[in-house]
Amino acid sequence: METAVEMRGVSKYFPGIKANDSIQFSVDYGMVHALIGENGAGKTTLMRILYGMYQPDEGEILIDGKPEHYSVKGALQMGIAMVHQNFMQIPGMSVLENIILGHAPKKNAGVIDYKRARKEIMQLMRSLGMTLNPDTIIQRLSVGERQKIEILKALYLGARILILDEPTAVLTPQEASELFRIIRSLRNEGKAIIYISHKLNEVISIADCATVMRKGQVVGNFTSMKQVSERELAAAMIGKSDFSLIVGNHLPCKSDPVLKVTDLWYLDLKLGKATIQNLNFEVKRGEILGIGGVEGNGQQELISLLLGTQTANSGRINLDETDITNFTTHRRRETGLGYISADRMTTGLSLNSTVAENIICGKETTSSYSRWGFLKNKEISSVADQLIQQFDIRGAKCRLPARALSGGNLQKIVLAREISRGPKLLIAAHPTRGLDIGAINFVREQLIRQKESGAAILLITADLEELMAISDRILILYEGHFSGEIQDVASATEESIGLYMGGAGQLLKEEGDTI
Amino acid sequence: MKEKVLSIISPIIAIFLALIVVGVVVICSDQNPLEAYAALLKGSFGSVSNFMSTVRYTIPILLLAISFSICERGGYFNIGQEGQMFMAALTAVAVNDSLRELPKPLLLLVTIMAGVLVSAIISVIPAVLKFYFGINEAILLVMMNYIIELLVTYLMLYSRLADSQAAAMPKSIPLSVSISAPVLYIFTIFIFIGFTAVMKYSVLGYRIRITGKNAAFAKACGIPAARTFLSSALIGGGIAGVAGLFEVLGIYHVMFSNFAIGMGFMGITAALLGRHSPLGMMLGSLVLGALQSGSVMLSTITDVSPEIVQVVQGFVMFFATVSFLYVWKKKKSHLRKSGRNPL
Amino acid sequence: SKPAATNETEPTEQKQAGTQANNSAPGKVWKVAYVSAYAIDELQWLTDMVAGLNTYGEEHDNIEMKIVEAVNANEYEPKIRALAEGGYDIIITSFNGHADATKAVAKDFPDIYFGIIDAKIQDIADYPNLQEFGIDRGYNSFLAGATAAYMSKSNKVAFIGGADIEAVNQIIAAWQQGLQYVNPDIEDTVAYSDTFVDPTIGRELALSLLSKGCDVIGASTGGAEAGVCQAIAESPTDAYYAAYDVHYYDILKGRELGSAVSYLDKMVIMFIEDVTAGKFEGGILKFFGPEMGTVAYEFAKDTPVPEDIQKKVMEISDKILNGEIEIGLEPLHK
Amino acid sequence: MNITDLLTITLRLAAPTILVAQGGLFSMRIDIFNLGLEGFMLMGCFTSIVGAYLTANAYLGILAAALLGTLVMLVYAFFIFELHVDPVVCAIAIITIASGLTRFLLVSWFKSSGRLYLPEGAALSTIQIPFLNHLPFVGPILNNHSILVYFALLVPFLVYFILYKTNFGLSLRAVGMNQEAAVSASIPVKRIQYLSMAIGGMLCGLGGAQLAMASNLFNVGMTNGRGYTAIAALILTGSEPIRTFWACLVFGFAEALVLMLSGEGYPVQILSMLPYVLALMVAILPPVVGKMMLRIRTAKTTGKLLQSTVIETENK
Ligand SMILES: Nc1ncnc2c1ncn2[C@@H]1O[C@H](COP(=O)(O)OP(=O)(O)OP(=O)(O)O)[C@@H](O)[C@H]1O
Ligand SMILES: Nc1ncnc2c1ncn2[C@@H]1O[C@H](COP(=O)(O)OP(=O)(O)OP(=O)(O)O)[C@@H](O)[C@H]1O
Ligand SMILES: [Mg+2]
Ligand SMILES: [Mg+2]
Repeated sequence: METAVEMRGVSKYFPGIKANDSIQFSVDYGMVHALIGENGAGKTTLMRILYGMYQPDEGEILIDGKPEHYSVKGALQMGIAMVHQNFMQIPGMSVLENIILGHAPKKNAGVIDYKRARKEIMQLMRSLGMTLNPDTIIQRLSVGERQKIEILKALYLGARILILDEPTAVLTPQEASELFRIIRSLRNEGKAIIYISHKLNEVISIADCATVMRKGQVVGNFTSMKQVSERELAAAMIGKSDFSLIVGNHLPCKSDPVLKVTDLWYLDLKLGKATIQNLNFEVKRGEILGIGGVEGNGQQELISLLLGTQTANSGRINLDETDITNFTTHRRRETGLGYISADRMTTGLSLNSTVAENIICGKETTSSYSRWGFLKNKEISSVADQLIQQFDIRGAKCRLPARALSGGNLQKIVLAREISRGPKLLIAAHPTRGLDIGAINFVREQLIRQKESGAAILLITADLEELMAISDRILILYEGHFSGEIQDVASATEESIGLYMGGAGQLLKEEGDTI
Repeated sequence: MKEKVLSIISPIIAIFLALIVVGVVVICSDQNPLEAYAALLKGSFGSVSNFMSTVRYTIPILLLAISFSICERGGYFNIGQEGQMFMAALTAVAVNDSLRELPKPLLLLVTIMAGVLVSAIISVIPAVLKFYFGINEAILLVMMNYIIELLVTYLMLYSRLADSQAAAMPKSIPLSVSISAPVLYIFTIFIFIGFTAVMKYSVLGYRIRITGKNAAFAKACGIPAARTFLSSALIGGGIAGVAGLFEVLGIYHVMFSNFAIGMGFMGITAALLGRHSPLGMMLGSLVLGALQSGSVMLSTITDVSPEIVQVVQGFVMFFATVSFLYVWKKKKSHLRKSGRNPL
Repeated sequence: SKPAATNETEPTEQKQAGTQANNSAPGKVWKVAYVSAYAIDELQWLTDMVAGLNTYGEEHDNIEMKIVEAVNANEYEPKIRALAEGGYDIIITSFNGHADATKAVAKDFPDIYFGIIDAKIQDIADYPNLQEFGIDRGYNSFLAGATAAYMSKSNKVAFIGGADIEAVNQIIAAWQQGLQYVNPDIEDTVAYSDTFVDPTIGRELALSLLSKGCDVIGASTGGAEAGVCQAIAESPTDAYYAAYDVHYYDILKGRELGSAVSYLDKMVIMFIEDVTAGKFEGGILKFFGPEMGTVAYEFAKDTPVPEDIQKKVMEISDKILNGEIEIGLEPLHK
Repeated sequence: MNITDLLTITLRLAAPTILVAQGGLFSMRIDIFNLGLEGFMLMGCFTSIVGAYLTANAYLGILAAALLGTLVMLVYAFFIFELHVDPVVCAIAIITIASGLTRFLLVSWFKSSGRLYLPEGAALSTIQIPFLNHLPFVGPILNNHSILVYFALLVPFLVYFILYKTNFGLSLRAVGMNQEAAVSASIPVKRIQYLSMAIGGMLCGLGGAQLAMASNLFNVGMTNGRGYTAIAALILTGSEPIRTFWACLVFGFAEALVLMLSGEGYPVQILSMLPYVLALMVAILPPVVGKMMLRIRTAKTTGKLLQSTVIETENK
């Protein structure tokens, strides 16, 4: 097969670090080539070099066998396109505008030929089996749809070499498999696809070959994925041979409830329907209750109601004997609520504030951090330092802005803050999203340790594997109500949960309670 | 590396550019630019009394910078300071007039408190509208400034508070209480220290910072975001009011219908020059204060025409912006090394 | 002249006597400063006045003239004080905005002669080195009103004031009385432009007044006057302009009736000459009326006013001067 | 009061503000809060008159204003983009300089303090469009204006077209909304920024020219706050060209109304509040009323909605 890209001895230095260290990397047309490695291994950097955003400090790049020097513009002209880790989109613009941005078809005098653009895009969408109104504003789309727009953007430019940087990190399984379908069809068209992901099962199922990076170097190559197991990939990544993801003990729990939700209703007036319908459930002391389901079935609303940022239309919420239904967020948290936010970049952390500021947030009035309305800066620093150590938050210093940390370490700050409060109930929303396997294990370990020390944990996630790995009991949310409950997690299958997630719960039950 | 050289060279170029442009302008008017520069310097720092005059100009600017900065950090773009100053002063005049019988110290206290209260309220109304209804506060504040200015002119002409002797310049009846200069200085220092302490070391300052940077995060963490946001607007407005009261009670002992006009800009400029760091803001206010007292000298002891004074002021402001930025950048680049640079 | 002040003045007078001995020495150069309360170029009369003062300074070797603007409240006192400290012998300030600052500086510098234009200082007697100049705003405005009333065919006239302030309202008062004196049935409108710098407003205001049928418009509104003049000059029907302080021959081309002028430079020069001649009188308000030659009503050089009407206006002038007509200070309406 | 007169005055008063607001829009849209419109406008006033005065040709004066506006705005852009000066502080400095420099140059170039009149030959003439005379009502309002007024009526639509129909406009909006995304779409960000600022500068210059040419003179401070009005219109409408246009017309209308009423004995200061009170109303009422309505609707529909959904779920 023809070689699309060859990177020879490419190095890139950043202040204090060699992000890429004489990398050899080549990709063929008609292949999905996975690039894997821990957080901070240098994958994104390498791809940014390939995309022309960074210039390599050493080495050369051959595109279609010819050495090239180029910027982003040059890369796009040569047919290299990149879908970034965080979307490079303009939320206020329409799908169409986002796609043609920078490369609009023009009539005379720079006037955009919208008709042609629309036709081309519709055609492209059809060929990929997508149905989307090109005039929808990006803001209104779901994350999965936005991801597809990114790919459309790349294809619209006629990309032959497509870089996907963690495209599934924020996708639901359904959305992910939709994406895979598209990726496969692109590969079959003969495009070269570079695929970065931390989800090893995905890598095995989609990729044809893989390159492994660690600490800026290439440490391994898999030329075929046929016989490779997740365990092997993980081992190559972290350089240890005995590695696996942590799994919980799934013990059914008989203790008294910490969280008790009764008859909870929430109406979304804009949608004109109830997004939470008559929810009743309990989370017990020492239990991880997993709430699964396709995203957008009421998870976000449920979190808001529990956290108190929105008010329920009816129903009660009790936290450890206290009725917190009418409490403010502040009081709920004082009563013993902890929250690991689904969106660590906006609601989980303040990226422009320092690490210490992030760690004490919400606890600033407690006597250990302040007196007479003034902060005890020394104590705060020492507590923060201690937590940084305890949670192994790499690269963090008290007075450093949180922005400087990588995603995995940012999540550790969130954990440190929430766990150090000693919450009675910990709501963990998508706690391992976008993390590498090392970090995932760390988070899981912390959650299990919390549960063992007697906290109740409400795990809300769209990741089936995770849900089944650490939950002791599972509820599936479907259109605002529970479509199924799984008591015995150890013997549940992905298929059965998948059916519940599709709203087929009743059907299953009638067939005679197979679970 | 190239970036770095550029960032050092560009402000120097800008300074020279400013000096040359001002020089050319001054030469065009048949004056000696060196003489003009000397006068500016002498007028601001040349003698004790000139320095005191610099201090006198610095005080309101510093207070306004503090006011702007508190609001800005809380996420409230307070460009309504002129209106707040006017309302504080107006209230002071009104209260002073209607409670004239009170013993002087008590009257002074009541006057100040009433003024501060009203300016704080004036500032918090747009904040409420912003927080609960998502209305852009800048537009509200600008419009309120205009309305208040007109209202003040009207009252300084036709109300009980108008000076019946006024012929050309609408102004109020004289105030019966006043603040002496030393008290004024001490209070300003007090406010400055208080501001530094609150912003750096207090729980409130912490909450204001967090809410201003990321209100959604603050809410999710249980910080009472509404209360924090509104208190930053309230405090900022109150301090703007103090600036107005100091001018009226401490300097003029009467309220002119235009006394606050243009001062809001000065405060904002000082805050931006100092990048919201207390010391930086102090320096920024001092530069602007010096520029004002320097220009008094410029227009009285040199032959530079009044038209030129304004030009020089404008260009020096340019010059100050760039050079300050340079200092700030140098300080910041230490931090940047460890920070993430988006692209 | 004020017996109450004599007690206080005595010690100062002695000092003054001392300085005056020096002053009257031949070759003594007097440093004179005029402090303007408004931006000089915003108001044409002020520009003219300053030009007059500068010419005076150039023509007299013993006078060194300095013009300073102190427009904002926060520069009133600092600038006046800086001048006093800078060795000026005579400092003239202007209007009530400067009043407090001038009093404060005058108190601290008893050797310097201070003058202030029209500032309504109540306790002037306490300041023996300060003289206030009062301006007569009634005489010439009354005549302007009378002329307008004679010339109006539609019986509708209007006046545009720069701001609703006393200084302007006194002018309006006299204008209205002049109108009434000639034609009690005349309909007069008062409008304020609320700006002294915006000719666009002046122009549009005048256009709307013209379209309401006014055919004579008077205006005292600084830079906005030029806009008023243009509206009148362009008017397809006959319309006239009653000017204040300035003539607009170029724009109006025969549509200016005349101008009610105040020669403030003459007033200041008189004061300076009094001081240099050792005839300074402090602690008093000195009133400058038509008899002093500082206010006048001048017909335009290309005035459309017929001879007989001009004569009638001059008769009215005589009546005012000999006290037959008294002019009130309050506008009849606004 | 004569409605035709009122609307004619509205149009004339609004025209310069419209141009300046559309000019400012080009800064706002690339995320530069341009507080300095007042200064740019004043320079436009000055340059147009000086240009026309020196060349005895109004059109050359207008051209000069457009060029200078462009040039100064580019300098401003250079300070912001290259020297990283704060746009607000820089704008305040520009306003100060504009006001001082125009005063100063009048004296040193023309020995004339405060104002400069155009000689008759250099004045900008108004245009008679005969066919408009036949239109009832709108005819007299639209007829007999200077070319710049017609231009001002056209510009918002032109700007709309540029912004939403051309590639440049698309790039410009992208740069303003998300620079990182623009870079990654290989948009030449710097070029777009400078080009956009230049167009804005040109329009501000033209706005100034219209203001000064309408009165055939330059007068110190003659912009009299119109630059700030333009900013208010921009903020009020989220810098949307057509809506900004309407906002400027509304401001112009309020100002015209004040003028028409000011001969009727109302206190000026109170009357002059009208435009600002109006703007406040426009800014405050819709969101507040909207939210109130939502509240009321919520209260009304909650019960119904709950009921219907309960039945629905039970049916399942
Ligand atoms: N803009 C930058 N400036 C300085 N150093 C950087 C920059 N970007 C990346 N680095 C350094 O390069 C290293 C590699 O980062 P990179 O983003 O390529 O990791 P990665 O493999 O993509 O991680 P992940 O899988 O989490 O996305 C990091 O450890 C970091 O120290
Ligand atoms: N500009 C920078 N200067 C110095 N270090 C940086 C810079 N940018 C990133 N880093 C460091 O690089 C590391 C990885 O950064 P990167 O942006 O690649 O995160 P990431 O790999 O995407 O993390 P995750 O996969 O967990 O989201 C972090 O530890 C961070 O401290
Ligand atoms: Mg990465
Ligand atoms: Mg990452």
